[in-house]
Amino acid sequence: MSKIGVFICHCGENISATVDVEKVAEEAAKFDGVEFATHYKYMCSDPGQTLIKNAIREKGLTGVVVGSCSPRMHEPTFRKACAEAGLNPYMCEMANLREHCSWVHEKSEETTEKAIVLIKMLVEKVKKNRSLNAIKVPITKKALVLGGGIAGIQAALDIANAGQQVILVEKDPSIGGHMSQLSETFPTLDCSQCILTPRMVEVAQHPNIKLYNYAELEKLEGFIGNFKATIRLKAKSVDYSICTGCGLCTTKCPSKKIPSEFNEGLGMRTAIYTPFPQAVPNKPVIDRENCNYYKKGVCKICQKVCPTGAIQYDLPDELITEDIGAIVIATGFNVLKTNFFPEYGYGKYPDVITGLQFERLASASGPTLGEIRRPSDGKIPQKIVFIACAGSRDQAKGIPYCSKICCMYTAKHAMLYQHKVHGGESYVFYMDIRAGGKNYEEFIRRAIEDDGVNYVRGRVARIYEKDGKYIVKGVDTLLGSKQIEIEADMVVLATAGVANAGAEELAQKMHVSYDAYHFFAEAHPKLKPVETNTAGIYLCGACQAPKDIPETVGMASGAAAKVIGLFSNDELTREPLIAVVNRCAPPVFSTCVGCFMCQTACPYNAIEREEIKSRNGEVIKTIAKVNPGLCQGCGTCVAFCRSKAIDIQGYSNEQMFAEVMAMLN
Amino acid sequence: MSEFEPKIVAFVCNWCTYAGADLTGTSRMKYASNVKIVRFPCTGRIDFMLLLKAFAEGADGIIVSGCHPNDCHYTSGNFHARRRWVVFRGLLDFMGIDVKRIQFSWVSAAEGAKWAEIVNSTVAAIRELGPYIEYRKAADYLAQQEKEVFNG
Amino acid sequence: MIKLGFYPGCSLTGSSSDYAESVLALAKAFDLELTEIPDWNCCGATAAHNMNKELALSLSARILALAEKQQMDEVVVPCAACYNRLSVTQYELNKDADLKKRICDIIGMPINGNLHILNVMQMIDKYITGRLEEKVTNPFTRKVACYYGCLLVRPHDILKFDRLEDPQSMDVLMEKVGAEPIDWAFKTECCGAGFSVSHTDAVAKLSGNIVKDAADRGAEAIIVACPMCQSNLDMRRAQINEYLKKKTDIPVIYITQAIGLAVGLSAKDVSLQKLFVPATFV
Amino acid sequence: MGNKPKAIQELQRQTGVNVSHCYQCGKCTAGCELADEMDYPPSLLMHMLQRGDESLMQQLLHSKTIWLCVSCQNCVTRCPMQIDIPQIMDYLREKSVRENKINPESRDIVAFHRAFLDSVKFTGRLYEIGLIAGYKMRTFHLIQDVAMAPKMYSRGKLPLMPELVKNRKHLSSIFFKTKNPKD
Repeated sequence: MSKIGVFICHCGENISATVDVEKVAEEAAKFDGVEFATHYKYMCSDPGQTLIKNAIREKGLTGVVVGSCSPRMHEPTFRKACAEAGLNPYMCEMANLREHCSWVHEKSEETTEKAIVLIKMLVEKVKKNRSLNAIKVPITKKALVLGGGIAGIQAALDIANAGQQVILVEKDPSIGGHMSQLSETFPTLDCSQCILTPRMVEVAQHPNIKLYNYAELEKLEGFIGNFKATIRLKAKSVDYSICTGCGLCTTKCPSKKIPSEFNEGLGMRTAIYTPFPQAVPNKPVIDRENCNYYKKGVCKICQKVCPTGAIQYDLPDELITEDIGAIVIATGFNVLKTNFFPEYGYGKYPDVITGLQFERLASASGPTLGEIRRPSDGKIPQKIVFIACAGSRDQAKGIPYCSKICCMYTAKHAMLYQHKVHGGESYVFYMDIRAGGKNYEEFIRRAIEDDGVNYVRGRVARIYEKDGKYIVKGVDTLLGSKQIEIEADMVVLATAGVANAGAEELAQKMHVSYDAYHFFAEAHPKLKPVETNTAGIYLCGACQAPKDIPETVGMASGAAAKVIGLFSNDELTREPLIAVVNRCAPPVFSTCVGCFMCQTACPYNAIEREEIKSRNGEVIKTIAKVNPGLCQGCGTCVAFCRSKAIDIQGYSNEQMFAEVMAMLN
Repeated sequence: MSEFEPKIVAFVCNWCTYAGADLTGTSRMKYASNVKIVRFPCTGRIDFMLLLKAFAEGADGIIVSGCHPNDCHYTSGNFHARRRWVVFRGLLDFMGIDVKRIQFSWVSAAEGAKWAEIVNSTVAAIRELGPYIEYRKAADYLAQQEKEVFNG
Repeated sequence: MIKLGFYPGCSLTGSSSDYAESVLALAKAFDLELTEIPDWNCCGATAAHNMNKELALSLSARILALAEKQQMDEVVVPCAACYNRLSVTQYELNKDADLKKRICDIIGMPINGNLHILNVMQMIDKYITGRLEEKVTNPFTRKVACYYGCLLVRPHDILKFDRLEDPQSMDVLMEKVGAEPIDWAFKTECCGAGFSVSHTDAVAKLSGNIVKDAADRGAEAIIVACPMCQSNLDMRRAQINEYLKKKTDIPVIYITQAIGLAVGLSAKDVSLQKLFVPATFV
Repeated sequence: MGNKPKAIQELQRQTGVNVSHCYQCGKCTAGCELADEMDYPPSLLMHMLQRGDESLMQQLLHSKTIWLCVSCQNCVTRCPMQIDIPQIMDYLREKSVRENKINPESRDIVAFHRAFLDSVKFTGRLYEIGLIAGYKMRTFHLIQDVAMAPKMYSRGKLPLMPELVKNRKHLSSIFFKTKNPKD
């Protein structure tokens, strides 16, 4: 026989102002199985909790219903109090008398009546509750960091410096990411490579970091503390254990006309290549799509010139698996470069380029050694136009959001241009200048005031070429929407920051959510910015949304701190609100008939097959079994089960039916 | 008819609609007190037999609500619920149950106002439709039949 | 013989009779039979939708209804303005059932709204392209500037024809008959359209910019598929030259005329003599 | 839509355009072929509507802008917010006619539209000589383009007799049913 205690909270006056709490307690006391019912001003306060604990001990309660605020607020509080008094915490339920009753209804008899029903529902539910024990899982103390840009580098270094093992996976031949492509960085104009490359080297040399370049995540299984990652090591055609990185092969390779990704197509590279001189690791890979040998079966020049015999053409892709405990996603972003701007002639006119291409032009290590020259004819542009919000804040192009970094880097570009081309004229077409950040506004002002960049508030309608000049048709909205036309030598589009091409697929592989633009979604926009909805997987950098370097680095350290925190324990405690398949005595064993509909419904691959065998090893029956480590407790399988063999603890069929029946009778 | 106060059961998921209804409370928006919420971990958990049970036990209307598509805390539970709803709706038609008695909707944790609106509009709609007795009648009749069969 | 519906529109019976004649000549050369929608009326053009939206929709709706009554499935509409008005009307009526009912009541005729409205490029593309190259006897070996104007490509959501900026359909067809289409900047800029009479200065300026760019880039002819564009660029050449302060003599030829010539029709067959600015190279 | 002025609510109801969507980037004006002749370029017009001020609305109804717009659709095509400005122009023109607020300098344009519609009303199709005659009667631009007529006539581009729709009753009933009170 149940002995339920009901505790009604006034919540100051929050509940008692509209609900007659005394009456609720009085009525609750009359319910079948209720041993004790009372009310108190603040049930969550120390005396309130003591009241509950004493009642549990004195009356020998088998279940507790607290009628107070939302369980999303104080369920842990009251469950803990129950546990302290020796009652299994999962025998405690909360009725939401505040958010779902007193705050949303006027003071009336109906409101009190509703409160009574809410209590009754939970009393009936708690009668069907069972004692449950928290699940303990061990933790593999090794982190996987995906992406070797500045976000991944920072996260990997922070975790490794805390003494934990890190595997860093980078899809390109070198780590460094977009930051390695940048010329100077705002708002200080220090050289990007100068501050980044020491970090890259540190990664390569760190005893706690294992770096896989030219590799991608193939598959992810498991759950927090116990992931199993399959990583595809793409065939490099170079044996790194022998290669010394001398670079002779790259100078002799006859395929020299491949647009360099690192130089955003403004320079060329060979088929066997390291993306840039400061690459880490500084060893080449063969780009099989462009290599003569792979295309035509003849060449092998690199093999002939290699002094150590490191070139091996028949190395296949390799798949390795690693046990890991936590993952940091730092896969970064890309800039819009497709044929997105027909009105601006991007892709058609060689001197209409993206901001990232301009970075390469301005970079000392770039194709022009830092001189601003037109890609078409190498001339120095005397008049240059920068267009902000190219794609960003443009619903028509499917990108309604602000890319955040463009205002700053456009100011930087204009400034660099003015520094490098004396007497040059620069125009920035903008809609708003968004310069929130330390020393950012001052930086913009410097571009305008000291370097004489012409800021024009308005958008450009179209660009066309005429006699070697680009006619930019814009508007100055501050001059009463006056049309202006500029004959420019070069146009730079601050194209929108967008998610990487494979972001959606990667998210699905890892079961993390993503937004409409394929950026990965954080668990809470304010309070859980580095967590994902999947426990044990964290986020940092521009894979979550476009962001600048300081913010990326801050976020990366945040994600690293979460990983380090997780690894500071040997075991992990999880709520036991998971699905279970019933078992009973032979010859039935379970009402499960082995249809495995549950398996198709489960989003976490938590349903396994279990064979029930006779003493001599014959399989009598195959039934479903829930892996308690993987199950997240959504209960979708329960609704799918035809034979009602699978049920979820804490929200069992019995409990839910009891609640509904109590409400309606 | 103005005397009629419908009984409405709301089956909601813990992560979106339950939290959304919490927000309605914290924002102090008022709505009709006819609706009572049953909390589920996910709309994917909601066994639609529960809906029939609720009608059998005297509910006049039902609300089912969870996370918006793509926002499911469990990635895909709400899609299962939606598919189930499509099939179930056909079944209701077949059984002669008025589909209008069930309101299926998405309410996120940020949509406190939408929750109030859904509750109020559902209450108004069900009030319009009147008390739901057909199902109980049918259930009674079936029970009666069953008895006769067994008794002989 | 393939039979298609045909809506010439008012201009083609008057100031742009050369367009009509060349369309019909070309169709005939490729065994297409174009049947006029019986008792068709004016689509209302710019005037109607500028002054009275309901009237604009009703006038176009009557044409759609008449075509449907004849059980026409596809209607060729060479005039870009008419093509635009008819397409937009059908789209708006299909989008809004109440509006459709209201307009149907006004015209007293039912409308299904599933007519295929083809402009000239679409007609050529669908029924002629396949046989085009083999039939070219007299390649149109000229540098041409293909001019699309506004009404063929905009609004894109409704017309769904070609691409918005830098469209290609005419260029592709002209290339097939031996011409060399140039890349130029005014393919879809407006010629001044309906201001031909009422605001001639604007037409001189807008059309002038178009003619100038084409001429500057060495085009020997401007190819068009819209009677308004043609009349503004051609018949208003005096005013254009005055605006440009320069005598330009680049002819403005309908695409049907150019293709007609290429497949061996005579200048007379395609009414080339009706141009104000003569195509001296033919 | 709740707290917007009545006139703007009405505009939104008729055209489906929510003027608040405009964030004043000016791309419409930048690409407008006639913006430099307009008293209020398109982006300024949008801002005036956003302000919702009655006197600004009156200025627009009296403006040249609405009659200078050729509906070439460049603005909406390139608008990052896909705001259908030509629809707004149509709406304002119709309202301007209805309320008798046509800008005196735009009378030629309106006269042309009226002459056009008259021609269609009487013959069912556009009769160009009739159109020009009607236009000249309305504007007294009697000698405009007289030089062109013989050239057109000699090229067979100016038929002297109108083409007539047979069912002219049907046409006039359409005109009657859609009649604008001020027309």
